[in-house]
Amino acid sequence: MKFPSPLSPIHDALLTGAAVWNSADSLPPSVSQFDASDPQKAALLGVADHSHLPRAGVKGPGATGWLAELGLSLPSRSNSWLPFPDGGLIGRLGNTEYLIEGNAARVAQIMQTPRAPGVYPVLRQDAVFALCGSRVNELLLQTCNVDFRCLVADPTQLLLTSMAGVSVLVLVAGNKIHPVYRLWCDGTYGLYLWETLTGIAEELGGGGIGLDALP
Amino acid sequence: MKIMTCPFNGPRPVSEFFYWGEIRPMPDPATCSDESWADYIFNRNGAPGVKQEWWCHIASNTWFIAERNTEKDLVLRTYLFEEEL
Amino acid sequence: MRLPPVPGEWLDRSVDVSFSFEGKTYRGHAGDTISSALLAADAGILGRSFKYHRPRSVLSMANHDVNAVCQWGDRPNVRADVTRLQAGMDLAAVNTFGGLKSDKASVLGSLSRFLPVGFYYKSFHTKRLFPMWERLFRTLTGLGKVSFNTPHIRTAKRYGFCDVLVIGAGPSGLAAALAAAEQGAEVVVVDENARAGGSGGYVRGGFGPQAEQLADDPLTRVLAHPGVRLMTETYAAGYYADHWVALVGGDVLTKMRTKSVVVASGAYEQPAVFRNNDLPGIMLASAAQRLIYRYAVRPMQQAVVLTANQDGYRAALDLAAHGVEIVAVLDLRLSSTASEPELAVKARGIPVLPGHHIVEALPGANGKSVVGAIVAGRGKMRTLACDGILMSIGWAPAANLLYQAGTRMRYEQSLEQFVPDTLPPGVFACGRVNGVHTLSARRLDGQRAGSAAAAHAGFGDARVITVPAEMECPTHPWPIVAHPKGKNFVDFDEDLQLKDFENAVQEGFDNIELLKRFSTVGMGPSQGKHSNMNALRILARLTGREPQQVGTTTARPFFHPVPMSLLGGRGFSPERRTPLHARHEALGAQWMMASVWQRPEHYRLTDKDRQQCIREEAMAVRQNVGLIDVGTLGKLEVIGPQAAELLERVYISKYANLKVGMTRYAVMCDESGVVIDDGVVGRLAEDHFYFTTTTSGAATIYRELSRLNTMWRLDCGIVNHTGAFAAVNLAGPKSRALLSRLTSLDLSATAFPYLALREGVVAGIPARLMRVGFVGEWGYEIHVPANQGATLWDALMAAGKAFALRPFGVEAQRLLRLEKGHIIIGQDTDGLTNPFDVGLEWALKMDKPFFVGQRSLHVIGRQPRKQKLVGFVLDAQFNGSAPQECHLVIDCGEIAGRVTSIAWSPTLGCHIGLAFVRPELAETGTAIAIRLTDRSTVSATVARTPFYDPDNLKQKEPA
Amino acid sequence: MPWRLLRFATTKKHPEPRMFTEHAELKPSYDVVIIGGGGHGLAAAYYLGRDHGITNVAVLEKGYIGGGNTGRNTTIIRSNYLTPEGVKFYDESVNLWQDLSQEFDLNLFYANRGHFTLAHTDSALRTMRWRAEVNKHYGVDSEVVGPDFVKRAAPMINLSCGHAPILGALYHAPGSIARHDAVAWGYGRGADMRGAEIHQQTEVLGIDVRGGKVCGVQTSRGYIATDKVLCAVAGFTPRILDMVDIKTPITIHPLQAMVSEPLKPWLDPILVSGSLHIYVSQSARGELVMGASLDPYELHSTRSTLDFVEGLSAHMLDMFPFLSHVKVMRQWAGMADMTPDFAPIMGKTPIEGFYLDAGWGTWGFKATPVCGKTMAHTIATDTPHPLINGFSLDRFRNYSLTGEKGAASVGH
Repeated sequence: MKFPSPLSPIHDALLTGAAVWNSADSLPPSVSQFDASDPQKAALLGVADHSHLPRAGVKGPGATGWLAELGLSLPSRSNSWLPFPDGGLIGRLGNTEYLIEGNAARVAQIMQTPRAPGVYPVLRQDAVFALCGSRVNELLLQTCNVDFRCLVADPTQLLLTSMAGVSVLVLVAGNKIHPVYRLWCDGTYGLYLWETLTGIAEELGGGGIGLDALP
Repeated sequence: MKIMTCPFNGPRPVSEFFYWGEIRPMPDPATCSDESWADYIFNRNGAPGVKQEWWCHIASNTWFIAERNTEKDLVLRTYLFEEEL
Repeated sequence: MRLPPVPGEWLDRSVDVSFSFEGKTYRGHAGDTISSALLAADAGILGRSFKYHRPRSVLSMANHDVNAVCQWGDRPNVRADVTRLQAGMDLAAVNTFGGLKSDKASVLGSLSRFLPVGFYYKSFHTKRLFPMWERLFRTLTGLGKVSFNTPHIRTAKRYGFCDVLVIGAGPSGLAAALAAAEQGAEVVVVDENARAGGSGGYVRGGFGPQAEQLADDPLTRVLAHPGVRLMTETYAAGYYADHWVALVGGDVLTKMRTKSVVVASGAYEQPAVFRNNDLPGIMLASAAQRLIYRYAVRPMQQAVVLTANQDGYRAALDLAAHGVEIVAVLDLRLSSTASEPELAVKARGIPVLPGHHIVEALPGANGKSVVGAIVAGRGKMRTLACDGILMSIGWAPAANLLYQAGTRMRYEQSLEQFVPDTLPPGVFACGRVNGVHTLSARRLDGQRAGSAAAAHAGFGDARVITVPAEMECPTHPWPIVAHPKGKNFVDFDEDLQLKDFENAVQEGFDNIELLKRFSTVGMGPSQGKHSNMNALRILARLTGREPQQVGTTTARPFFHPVPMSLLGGRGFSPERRTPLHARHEALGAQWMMASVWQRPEHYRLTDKDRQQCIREEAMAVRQNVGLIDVGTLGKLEVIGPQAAELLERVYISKYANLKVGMTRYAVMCDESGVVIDDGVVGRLAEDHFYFTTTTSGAATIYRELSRLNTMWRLDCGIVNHTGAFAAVNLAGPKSRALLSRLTSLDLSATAFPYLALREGVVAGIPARLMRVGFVGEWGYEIHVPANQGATLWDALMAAGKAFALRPFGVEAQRLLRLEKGHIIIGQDTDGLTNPFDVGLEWALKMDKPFFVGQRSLHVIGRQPRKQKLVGFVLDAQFNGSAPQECHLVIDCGEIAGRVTSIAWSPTLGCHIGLAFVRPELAETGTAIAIRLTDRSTVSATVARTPFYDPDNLKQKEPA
Repeated sequence: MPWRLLRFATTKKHPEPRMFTEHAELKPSYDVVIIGGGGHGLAAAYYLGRDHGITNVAVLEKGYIGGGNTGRNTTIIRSNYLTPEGVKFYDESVNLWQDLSQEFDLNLFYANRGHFTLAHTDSALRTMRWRAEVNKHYGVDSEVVGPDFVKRAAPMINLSCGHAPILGALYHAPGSIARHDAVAWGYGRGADMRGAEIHQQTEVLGIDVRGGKVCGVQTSRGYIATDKVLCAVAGFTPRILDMVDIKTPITIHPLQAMVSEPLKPWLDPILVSGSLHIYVSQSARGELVMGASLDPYELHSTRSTLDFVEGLSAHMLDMFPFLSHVKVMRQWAGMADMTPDFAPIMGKTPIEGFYLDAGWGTWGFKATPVCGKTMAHTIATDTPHPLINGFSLDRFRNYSLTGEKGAASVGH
């Protein structure tokens, strides 16, 4: 199969032969099904690649005002996030940095709008993973020294922390019964983190899954 | 593991942080003597006590100041550099 | 001998477990430990002591029977007293010579008079003979054996979180857990035993479970409470800062973060010291009780019980209730409080001898078990026949974790025990470790501690609970009997006898820490659990001080030893990969580590060796065109009105005057003037710079610039794009022709001159392009968003076929830049190199108002130079073995410098290199001598750099 | 069997006298007061008596002798340093070590094992060649060897070491280990026999300096007049120097170590890996004695951390996978007095009569004999011994650092 540009940072790990691919214009292809056992894995512990979503970043003391002028509603607290009605999200990293993800048109608008004083565009080329399943907490406990129950208690929070030795941004989506953790890391650490997380997931009865299997 | 409190990210294990060292005010390079400049460059306030130190929360690249007792390893307070100005 | 079923026993009698020990096959039951199964089978001795190889058996059944240690296949030092029996175990005692039964090294026991404490310091040290003696010692030393075939076991370490952690699930710990949970705290209780309950399960005083336990069983209530998690077979191995406790259970290390800790770890029963107190059959009373109630093993037939508290009477009742004849109970005290168990013992007609002690235990004919005891009291000596002796003379608190947490302990005279005096915030103690021994009081103490711990964690208020004082002293202050013939052991790990302590103190080791180091008391695998308290009492008496004055040694982690596989866990090794990683792999990259990255060192070709591959890659760049992945470089941006100001302050050159669309080499120094990093700064707009750092510097430079800007508060921001951009360097005379096929950018020398920076589209991808000359050819560094890096690479490789494009690795790049005379920070510089040393004066703009390192360079600039980096060449005819990097330059027999880089240049046809030399040798044309590993010297000539294209013609349009 | 042992068996009473005389009181004055009863301080007292006839000496120790870094290090002795100053200095130390057991009539278990510093990167290999060449220039036995040589000396090693394959090593044949506590006792007894007084449990509270000269020392047991004071307190150096207002670049970082349960001997050489942050040897008791790098932040305490044992165990298993079942018995820490150039600070100070022996970071134990000898010379003659010229406090004022740091990723 020939893949058009661009590609997920962990593209090489997804080339399994069994994967069913999704391809949209100008987005990295994504895996809708990893293999036939996706539902079983997802129930226990699934790791899916979400890197294909369009994404933009901006930081600096002028970022808040600049984004507001673009008509976006912003998270009011530092280290919190808001979903967009169309499924995308905006996260406030620390106090003056934002990550916008999901809607291609919105992302393109942000990337094409000229920056203003105190506004510093950030090219986001993250590896993005979604974790789900009944044993997801065990995976988190094996890789991260932060109690993620605080996220379930307050799902508007964003956590910037370290997982298996890599800096990550984490939030919890989904619901209390089926939480889905989403995490972002530098794309160049993506393969390492994917291999580490799916390796542990496999020990726990799960593994890599396609996006269709996410709850 | 020691807990360090990042002003933005809250209490976290100290392994999430990078330690730089004590804040040392730089003498004016234009007016100070060679000797006091060398003192600034090399010498340290080595005795234990409460010190103001630079720390960085790595995942968020947040630099802040920790007031820490270097004998008991007690963090008395942490704050952003700007807050001290 | 195995007893009929005992209520509450831990055995599953329906499951037989077959195993072998010392070559003989045995059967036990599921639930047995190795020791209990062997005792049930009357297997005889379980191990040999470390120094004298004396026969030993059960002492504690509580994880410090350090002489009952087995080799189990490839597992060394398996503790028989607590290791669960498993089917098919093939066990042998450790450190025997010719087997456990007839250990040849037991001859050392008869030589013990020659081997007093510290004997090895006093002899064997003739310089000539020591190596021989050392070899002998090395055959005798050590316990178990490692097997080199053991695999690397990676375990699933995990973090844990709770509000209150209770360590110990005995009566006080369970009460604490319940009290804390009832206040709403999330509680975790750990206990190292297979089942919870602690001494509540095996100290019964001859009856079934005590009435009050049955009426209100705390264990049942704990198990039923949703707020409590019970972890059995899990021990707290160490306490670390901020309530971080290492829990070891099964094959997992749990790193538990808790808001408060209740230490309910109990106490170690302590041995009495008398001659032959180590004979098999002599054990702590609690060991015998554990054997009976947990494992249904009758430890002996006829027992003498030596006691100094009501626990001993209780043990006597427990034994008597299970068919053991109690020959006598010897009470070290002249009078006692006539406790309930004591009265019960007397009521059974068991002889009680107050004011009596054991002078000596008598070994049987084979020396491998006890057959009697010589006892003394009230002026009389007599011999009692027995096949077992129970010691119940007192307790030492299991306070290791309390010490690690920073608790100050105090010697409580009325208890003859150290108890917590000042506990750190959030740390609580209850039960025996807190000096509370009576069962009902321990429960109250647990409730008190549990309630207070929950309150500390933010759940409810601490209840006021008064714990009644102990009615009797549970511990005897001097359970020690001297004997002229010795063999009265204080430390069973190290075979230390009473006289060893006397001798050590006589030699001046009269401080508890010095005594420990000289005698090695407490340094063996049990870490002093049974020996430290007696050692302290002996030292106190010998030096005429109180135990409080003597003090204790420092208790360090671990409480019990922890396997390395549990500590190591999976071993996370984060690694970064550029988006081109798979491309390199497919092309046969030979990888090399470059900080957290793997980079292609060269690309392997099947029919060529490494050196050939590297030279061909280099020649491809010189003659045609090459492509290298430089995505590992740090890639930063600084944006804002004061962006130029930031760069002015952190680099030694000027950037305020850099034109938009141009780049400039950039060197960074630290405050002391040492060169620490370099890169290229490009100006994208008046207020916008894009710049690179070295591969290894990327993360640290970004972090330090962020700190400086936090401090300087300039009106600009720094963005780290290291991972966001893929980057390649396309270099060689044909690079422009190649690139022109993929871009509509005007690549003419006037439109895109040397050192210019352009933004454009390459192969349909938005890109930043820089005309750099690191390798000395016309070339372009092309940076594109990381997710299109592979596409760019593929496009360049495809278009490059027509130009004989070759990918090249780090080694070829090193060679090419050396021909061009460019330095590599970290290879051609070291931790003390300043810009003057390496000829960077041209970049150094001392007339700027300020930059990091400037003030120091002012001072250094006035000093005489100590060294200078120069180029050198070897004679073109040279065909011997060439110098290597870091071979020394020798002048008049003295070190005059060193080679930092050297390679054979295929372009120049000779060896070229860079070297530090003393300034007087730096003149071009000077002959220098380089000494090789074999002490021969090679002559070289100082030469001008660049070696290749000195006039930089390659960057100019051919005329 | 050595005859010496017969004596133990043939006398009724233990035939060994006190190693250190007990002194009920401090004298009102001494010719030299040494602060710190570790190996360095006791060695200085010993050589002051042996080489210079100065015996009116008091060694003041806050705790017990050898209780600081002398008793906390991993006992490695070597001289394969990078700078000429370092090589000559440590080489003299190794020479002195050879004869100490006989000189003291006390077995220090000085065992020559050979020392490998493993290289996992080409840059580490380069630095090793640099060290080897400088070593050989000064007659110190060092050479760069390949992985096959390492494999022959330690056949059980996993050359691929997880992610960091061994590319070669610096082999230093004279590398040795010794029984650390006994070194303090040997020097202590030797000094005691020559008349020096060792005062344990005696804390220095102040130093009396008048007109730029030392006059006396205030202790927890009273005042002592003296015009010569040696400060040899390693991790406590900044506290003592604070009393006399001398500033140095020294910062204190904990250095941790751990030990396994005793095992039958299987590891002869001493192995060090900079990339994996390991150094390991097997002691005479059969225990693996293991250390790693300094703790990352300043701390004046000897607390232990869990991350240390976790990280070191993981790396140990990368090198020796078969140690999976081997148990770690105990961990501990010392306070390392670090300098920016990884070389010590020795010699005279701006205060007349106040001498400094500090900046020992992670390399102090191996230097014990030569430190004692050169500091004794420096004190006796009020002139720095030639071997310590490169280590003066002045070098930081003059930007003339010694550059030992270039070689030391793990400095042990």
